[in-house]
Amino acid sequence: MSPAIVLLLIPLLPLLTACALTIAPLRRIVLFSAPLAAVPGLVTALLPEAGAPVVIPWLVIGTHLGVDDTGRIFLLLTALLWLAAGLYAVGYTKNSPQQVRFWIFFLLCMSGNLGLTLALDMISFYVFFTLMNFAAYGLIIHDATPFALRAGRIYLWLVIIGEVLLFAALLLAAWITESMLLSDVAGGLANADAMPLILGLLLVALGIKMGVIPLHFWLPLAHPAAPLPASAVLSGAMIKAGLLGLLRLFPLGTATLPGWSATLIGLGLLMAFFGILMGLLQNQPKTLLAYSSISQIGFPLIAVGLGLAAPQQWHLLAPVVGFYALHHGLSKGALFLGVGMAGQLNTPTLMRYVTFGGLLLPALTLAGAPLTSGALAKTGLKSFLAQSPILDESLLAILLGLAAVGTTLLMGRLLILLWQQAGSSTQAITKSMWSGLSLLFAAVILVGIYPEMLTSSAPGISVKWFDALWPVAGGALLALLGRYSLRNCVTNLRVGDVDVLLEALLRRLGEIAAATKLPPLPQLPRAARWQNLPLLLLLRDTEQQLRQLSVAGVIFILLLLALLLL
Amino acid sequence: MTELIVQQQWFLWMTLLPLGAAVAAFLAPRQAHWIGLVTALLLPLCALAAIAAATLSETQTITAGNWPTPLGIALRSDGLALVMLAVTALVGFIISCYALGYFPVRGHHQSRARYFWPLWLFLWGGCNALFISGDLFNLYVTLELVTLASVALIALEGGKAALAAALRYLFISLLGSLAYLLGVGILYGTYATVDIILLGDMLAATRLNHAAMSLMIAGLVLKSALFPLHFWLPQAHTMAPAPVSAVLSALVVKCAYVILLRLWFEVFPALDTIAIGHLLGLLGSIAIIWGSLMALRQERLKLLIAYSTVAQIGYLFLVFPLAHTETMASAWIGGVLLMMAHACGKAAMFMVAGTIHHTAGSDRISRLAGAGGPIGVLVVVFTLAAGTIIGLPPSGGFFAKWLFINAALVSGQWWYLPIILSGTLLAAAYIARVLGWAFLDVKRSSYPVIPWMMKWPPLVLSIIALLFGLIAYEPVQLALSGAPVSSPVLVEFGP
Amino acid sequence: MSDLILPAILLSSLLPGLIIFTLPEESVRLRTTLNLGGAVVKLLLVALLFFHVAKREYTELRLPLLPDMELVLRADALSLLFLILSAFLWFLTTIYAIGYLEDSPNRSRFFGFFSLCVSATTGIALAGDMVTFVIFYEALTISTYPLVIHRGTPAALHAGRIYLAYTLGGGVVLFIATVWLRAIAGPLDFSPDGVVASLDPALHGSLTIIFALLILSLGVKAALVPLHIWLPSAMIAPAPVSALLHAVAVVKAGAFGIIRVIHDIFGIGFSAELNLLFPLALMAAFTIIYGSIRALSQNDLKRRLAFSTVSQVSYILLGVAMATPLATIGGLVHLVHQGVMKITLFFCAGNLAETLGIHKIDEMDGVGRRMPWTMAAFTVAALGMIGLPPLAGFISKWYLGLGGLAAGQPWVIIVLIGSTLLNASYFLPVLHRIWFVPSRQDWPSSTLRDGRETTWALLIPPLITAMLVVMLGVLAHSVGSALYWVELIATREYGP
Amino acid sequence: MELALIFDLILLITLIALAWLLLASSDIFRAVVLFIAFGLLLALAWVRLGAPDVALAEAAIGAGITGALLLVGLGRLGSAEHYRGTRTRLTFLQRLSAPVLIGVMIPSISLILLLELSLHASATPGQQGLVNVLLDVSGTNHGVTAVLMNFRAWDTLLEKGVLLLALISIWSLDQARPLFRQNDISPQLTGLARLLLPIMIIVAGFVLWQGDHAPGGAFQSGAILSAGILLAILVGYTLPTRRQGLSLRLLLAVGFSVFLLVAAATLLSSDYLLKYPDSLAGSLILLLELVATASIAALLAAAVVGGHPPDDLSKPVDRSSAVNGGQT
Amino acid sequence: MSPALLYTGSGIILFSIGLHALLVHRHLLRKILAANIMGSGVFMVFIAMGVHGDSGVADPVPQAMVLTGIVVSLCFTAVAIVLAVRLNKLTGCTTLAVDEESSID
Repeated sequence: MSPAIVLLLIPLLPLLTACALTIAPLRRIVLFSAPLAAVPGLVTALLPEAGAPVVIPWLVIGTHLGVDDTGRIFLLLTALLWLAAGLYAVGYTKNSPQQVRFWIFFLLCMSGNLGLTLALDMISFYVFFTLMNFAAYGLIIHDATPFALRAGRIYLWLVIIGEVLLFAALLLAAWITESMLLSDVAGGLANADAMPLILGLLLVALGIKMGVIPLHFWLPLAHPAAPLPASAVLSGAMIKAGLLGLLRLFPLGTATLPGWSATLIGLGLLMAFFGILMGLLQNQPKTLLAYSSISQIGFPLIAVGLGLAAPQQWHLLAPVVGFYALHHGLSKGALFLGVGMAGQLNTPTLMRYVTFGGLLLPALTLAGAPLTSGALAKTGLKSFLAQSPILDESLLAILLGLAAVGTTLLMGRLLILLWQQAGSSTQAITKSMWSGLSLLFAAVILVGIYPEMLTSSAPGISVKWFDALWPVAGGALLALLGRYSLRNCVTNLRVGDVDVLLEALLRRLGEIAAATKLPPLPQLPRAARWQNLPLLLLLRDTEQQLRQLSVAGVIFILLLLALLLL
Repeated sequence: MTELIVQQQWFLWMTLLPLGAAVAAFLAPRQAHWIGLVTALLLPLCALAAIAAATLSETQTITAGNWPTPLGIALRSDGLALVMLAVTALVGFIISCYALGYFPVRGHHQSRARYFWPLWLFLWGGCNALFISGDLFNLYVTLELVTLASVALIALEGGKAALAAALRYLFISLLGSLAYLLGVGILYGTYATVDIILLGDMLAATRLNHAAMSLMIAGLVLKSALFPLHFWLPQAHTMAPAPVSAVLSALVVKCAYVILLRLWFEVFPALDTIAIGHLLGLLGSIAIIWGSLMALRQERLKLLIAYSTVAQIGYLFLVFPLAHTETMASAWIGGVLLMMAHACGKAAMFMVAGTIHHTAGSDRISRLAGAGGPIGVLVVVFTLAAGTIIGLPPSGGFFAKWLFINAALVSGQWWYLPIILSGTLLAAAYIARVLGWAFLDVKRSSYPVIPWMMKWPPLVLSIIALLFGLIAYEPVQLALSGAPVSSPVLVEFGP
Repeated sequence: MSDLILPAILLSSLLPGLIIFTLPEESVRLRTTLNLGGAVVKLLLVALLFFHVAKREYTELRLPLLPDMELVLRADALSLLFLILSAFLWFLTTIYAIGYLEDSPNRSRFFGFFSLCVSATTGIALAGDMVTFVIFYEALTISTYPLVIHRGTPAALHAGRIYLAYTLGGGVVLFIATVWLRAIAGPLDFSPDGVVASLDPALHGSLTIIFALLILSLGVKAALVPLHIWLPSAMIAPAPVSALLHAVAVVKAGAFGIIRVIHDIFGIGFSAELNLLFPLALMAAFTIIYGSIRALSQNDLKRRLAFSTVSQVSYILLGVAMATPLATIGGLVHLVHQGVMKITLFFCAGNLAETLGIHKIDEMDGVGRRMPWTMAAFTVAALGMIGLPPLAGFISKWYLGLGGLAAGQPWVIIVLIGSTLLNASYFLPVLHRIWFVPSRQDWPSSTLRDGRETTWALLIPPLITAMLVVMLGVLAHSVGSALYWVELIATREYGP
Repeated sequence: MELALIFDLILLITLIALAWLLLASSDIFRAVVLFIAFGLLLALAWVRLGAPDVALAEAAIGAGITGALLLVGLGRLGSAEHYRGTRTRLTFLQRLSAPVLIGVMIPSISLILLLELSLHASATPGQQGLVNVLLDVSGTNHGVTAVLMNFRAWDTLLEKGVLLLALISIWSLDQARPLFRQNDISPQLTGLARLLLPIMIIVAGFVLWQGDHAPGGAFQSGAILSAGILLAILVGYTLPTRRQGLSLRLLLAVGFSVFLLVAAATLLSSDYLLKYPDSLAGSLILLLELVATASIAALLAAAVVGGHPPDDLSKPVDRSSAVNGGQT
Repeated sequence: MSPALLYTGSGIILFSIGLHALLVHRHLLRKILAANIMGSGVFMVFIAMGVHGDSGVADPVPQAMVLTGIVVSLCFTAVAIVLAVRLNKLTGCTTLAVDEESSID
């Protein structure tokens, strides 16, 4: 097998599986084995020598695929998460009436997400990005509840806007750099006049995916609306697609852009705290998790911002960002699946306690407790804070610590909510669901303990215990102290935020569109039909007179006279 | 073989043959249709031979009895004559085939069939004699031959309306040809010859000549039904039996026009005719609009087609104002081309109308509703033929209009453009009206049986009409040989 | 031999058409054989021609029409692009139409005119000079009219009148402009450098007017706003006609004509020199946006598609008017891509109408369950229309965007973005209805033996074209794809 | 000279007055009679103009046969101006047309023409010189006959065609009906006819023969003969039914047919239409004149009778009323 | 004023009178008469213009033409009369019906 075919197989296998689903006789077998479509990706990510770049010139307008260092870590995350979510989904959708439809979208989305990590040129990046985004719509509205439909609508709008802006950005980038390769963009953009425009477009387009404020509002709508396995990948893997885009397209390591750096750091901080605050106000575990995602994505954004300020250090910072993505993705995926699981454990059995115990692990990881990958990631990030063009290093460190406190609090509230709502679902738990959850738990532990095994690019950072511990401990303490208020805090805060405003705007736009329907032309009354036009009637009468020989004679003679005289 | 072709004066045979056949058909009425068909088969062959002979030999003019021209009658096989002979042969052949189906040999229309053939053959011979004639008085005789045969053919339908139309046509023709003859008389009195070529050489721009020309033009304008003297045409063409309508619209109207062309370009070029040209152009323009508008509001198919002829005649008269020095050939060829194209198209249309009248009992356009089956074929024929009337490419009408517009542009007479264009659009409108009815979704229980001969020959003709532009090169080249015009056909703006 | 290919291609649809006219209604088998036989023969001939042209063996046929005027048939790369499109889509549409019109009246008439229509389109593709182009262009106008009014309802007749009024009005203007141009510039053979560039500068005023007349008249068929009125009303025609009308024949003929005028009569450089292209680009841009906005408010599926066509066809013009190699590539490739996508959409709309009697968008709820394959094809095509990668529509937009940048007119990107957003907002709700909204009514279940959603003849063509939509995008850079071919054309036009 | 001019003036004024009178007269019968008189006077004018051939033809054809035709027609039509249904109100244009015609336009046209003609000083010699030169080879000794039968024989051939065509047209329109009621025939008339008929035949023959060197010829002779035939019909002669078929048609067509045959033969032999071989010219012309006379006589008579003979092809009609004439 | 011119002028006048009558009168026979008078006028112009000078030798060519013309107009007269009779038999009219259009179908 040539490397090209191997690489193509990663996104193609889910696609082919989806196609196979449309063939009725194959459906049973395919449904069962569908999660395995992510396996080639996982294998490629784990084999260090696999995934050398290939060029496939005939595909679309020249396709470059390959697994580089950044790509490998994202591929690992993506494949792992989709595999786990897929396994979970096998059980989750077992008796669903729309099972096939779900799986088709699930697989399409998987294909897009996996392919995205492999893309080394703009077009294929855009192709897979689009595939993923649109397929996700099918997942979000899968349950067809009004809430899901609304979430889907808003999601779709933002996706389309993101698509066209990305399209514009890529177009400009391709025009300026005269290359389709993503690796050329960063260098090519450095000195271009249009760079601010392109970066702005990219930030908006990718920011939508990442939930950058103020484009975040679809996240708390869409993530809860989707079925659980879908939420897991949405929050764990797909949200990282935007991050990957930033890493691929921003002139990281080539240009010093203090302004952009400041913007990104500021945004990152804002997201980190905003997510926590909003999350604390939720009473739905999935919504809470979605806000947590917004909060968590703030950190890599800060890292990117730091990278823009210090290009010379980017080669050190990049693995940290990747590792952060991996860590968050796995933990968030595990939490989402666990949320589903917890909801189904309706009796306080041993299983329930084990599960909650297990859930504590990703929760702590997210909070950045020592010994977890979270601590590794955050420590890695903190070592670069000195590069920030705004705010002092120490202040930033404190802010990060405060964020960790908040995260811990948030996790606390999550667990409390889960405990309260346990048993709300009646769906049976199958083995495959357990296997999916276990896979993620295992991965979370493994990444924390032995990052080098999973990814060659894991940062070799030694965690300072105190730095990692105080926020978690503080947070846990706070949670314990305030568990009453955490249990009963305001829950009716409007879920989305910007979307309310936006929907009103859209409705108005719709009215305008409807108004463009011009009124139909008035129909002529029957009497005014063309046959009865005065002119034609006159013609008819005149014609009848012309037919009189005497009249005709006059005309003849008149003509003769005219001819004679002319 | 070549010798044989060159040696015979085929274009003369083309007049003798139908005349002889007419006598034979008169003598043997039971065999009339066979005689007619054989003649119709032979004449296109003769036409081909005549064209071949003409291209091979130099001489284009001979005189009857080989008497020198002031005395003898010049008979010409120049381009115009040959082209008209050929078109007449083609259209005549198709019409003959059609008539075979239209006038059944047995049945109660027997007596009509019996007289149709000799009359039609006389008409054919008369047309051919007219086209080759190079002598003004001989033109008068041939024109009268054609007219008389037409009158009888119109009256053949036998109804009172047909008789009235025939009678009206007769009077109009008399008026026209007497005016023409008066002009000929004055010319003969002045120059002692009626030979076209001699006259063309001798004629000076005197007032008397102008008067003679006016009389002749007025007479011929009346006979070729230019607005506002078109009043007789719709009735005459509508009341006649279908093959006759076809003949009248396709050929007979053209006879007077051919004489006009010969007069304008060959006899009177010395005269100052610009003002008259503009007058004719003006009338032609009105005819285009008027005829089209009238066609638009007709309820009967045949009347619609007849008014369409009125409009098309209007186009023919645009030749006269458009034929300036540099655009002479453009306009002239345009006129000739339009004559040919219109002959084919209009004949096919009238045959369709006749078939519908024949089978449905009426040619009201509304009777076409839900046309399908065999009627559908008729609609197709109609549509194809209408292409040339509208001036759609690749019909001859298209190229004729091309040449007219070209001439109008180059000679700076912009005002003819909107006329030609609106004529085109109006034509499309009235044709579309017919098609609209034909396409109307009405369920029919049964369709009439249409004789073979009434279905396919018109189809052939309509296809020829539509594709005429593609084969127009040879006819145009032929027409240009010995033509009174020699400037380039497609003119460009001078430097 | 190669001289005969060109007329043979024309005759391969003309002759069957003429024979079909004469067939009685009952002889289904013979008619079908003729139809498909003609289509297959044409495809084969076109393929043969393709190899000739690919080897840069251009064939030409000249037939004298008048002294100094010739009918010129010539196969160059551009004509082949259009030719392949029309031959292939005709083949599919024929199959589709056979299925669609099963047991309906007046089929001989329909297929006769259908074949004439395609012959005319073929002629437009092969026209080697302006005169020939005009000839076939007008022939197309008139041969399409009977198809538009085929249903014979008063509404259809009304639409036919509108169609005829617009297109013939455009036709006569085209006619005049051509005659005028011929009188100024002499023979009008299409040539890569144009034929008027070398004329006396004193004539530039006239040339500008002629250019405007040509663009306006051709713009009627290309549905440039405000000359587009006929197009949405012509959707009353049977689905195969709409399909061909919107995808290949009429609309494309106009666009193709504009391409010919700009590239091969005036020449890109000269057009740009006279500042003729910018207004055209503006008109095209306006049409793109306007058509999309109008499409938003249509509830009739075919009407919405029609307005979509109004919008999409102007992409082609926009690309051509940018006058840069990349934009030209974008415009030309959209000629093909839009054709394939739009024909798929119309096929699917026809399937809905024919099988379930659905005409309105609000009747389409959940129809994806009843007709999954048809709707899958619809979805692919609609997404392609929006311009989602890697479907065909994306390729066009990508090159258009690049071309706009190359031309120094970045506003094009805004137009593209706006149009994409609008496209999405009138297509995505439809897709949503199809797949995610539960059906409100019970459709008659399939009467076919194996429970297929509809007959093969109706199903296969949209599936093939939908596949093509994907392939044209995914395999855009492969040898023989539309993009590949268009790049060859652009190289010829602009030099390597 | 003076006297001649005065005579001419009187003649012309009479002619014009007659024309005006006959056209304006309220009684159509009177108009027809006046028309016959007009024709005879016109013949006189032709003589004055040095055209005795035309004079003869005018008298025989213009006045004679046309007169007969008109009278027969009048008998069948009636003289009143009948309208079907109500008379439509005249439109403004119509009411205006007559006075405009009379008062303004026709006079002005006449005036213009007269003016142009009077200004035109004719100096062109006619073709009489040429005709006289070529008379020797024409096969006849009379100029007009030479022109008719040789120099412009093509015209004459076509004109014979017109004549035959007219008859076919008439036959296609109507079936023959009796000229007058059978019982109107008086014995006196029968006697007169018996006396006149042979004379007419002789006169006709003479006129025909004379045409070779003096005014006269086929037309004139044929017209006289046809008058004879009509006379015979008037007194009740009928053509036997068995002669009403092919033989009658042959008789009617023979003149034109022979002319055509001669034309074809000359075209075949000499490549020129109607170029008679020098040696045969005289006899050929004689032959043509003979058959033409026969045909013309029959044609003119049949035209006056006005309709085709009853035959098995058409609807059966009352046999006894079917009268047709033609004997030589 | 030469006799030839006199006759020519008279011919024109006869032509005009005939023309007028042809157009103004309604009775078909009158129209036929009028046409004949017109014809006579034309023939007179023909012959009179052929008389050149005072030689008195008439040109035979116009004479022959006029002879032909007379026969042709006779033919028209004959056909016209039969047509008129036939029309009269069908409609009872001796004029051309004005309102033909209403009779059409």
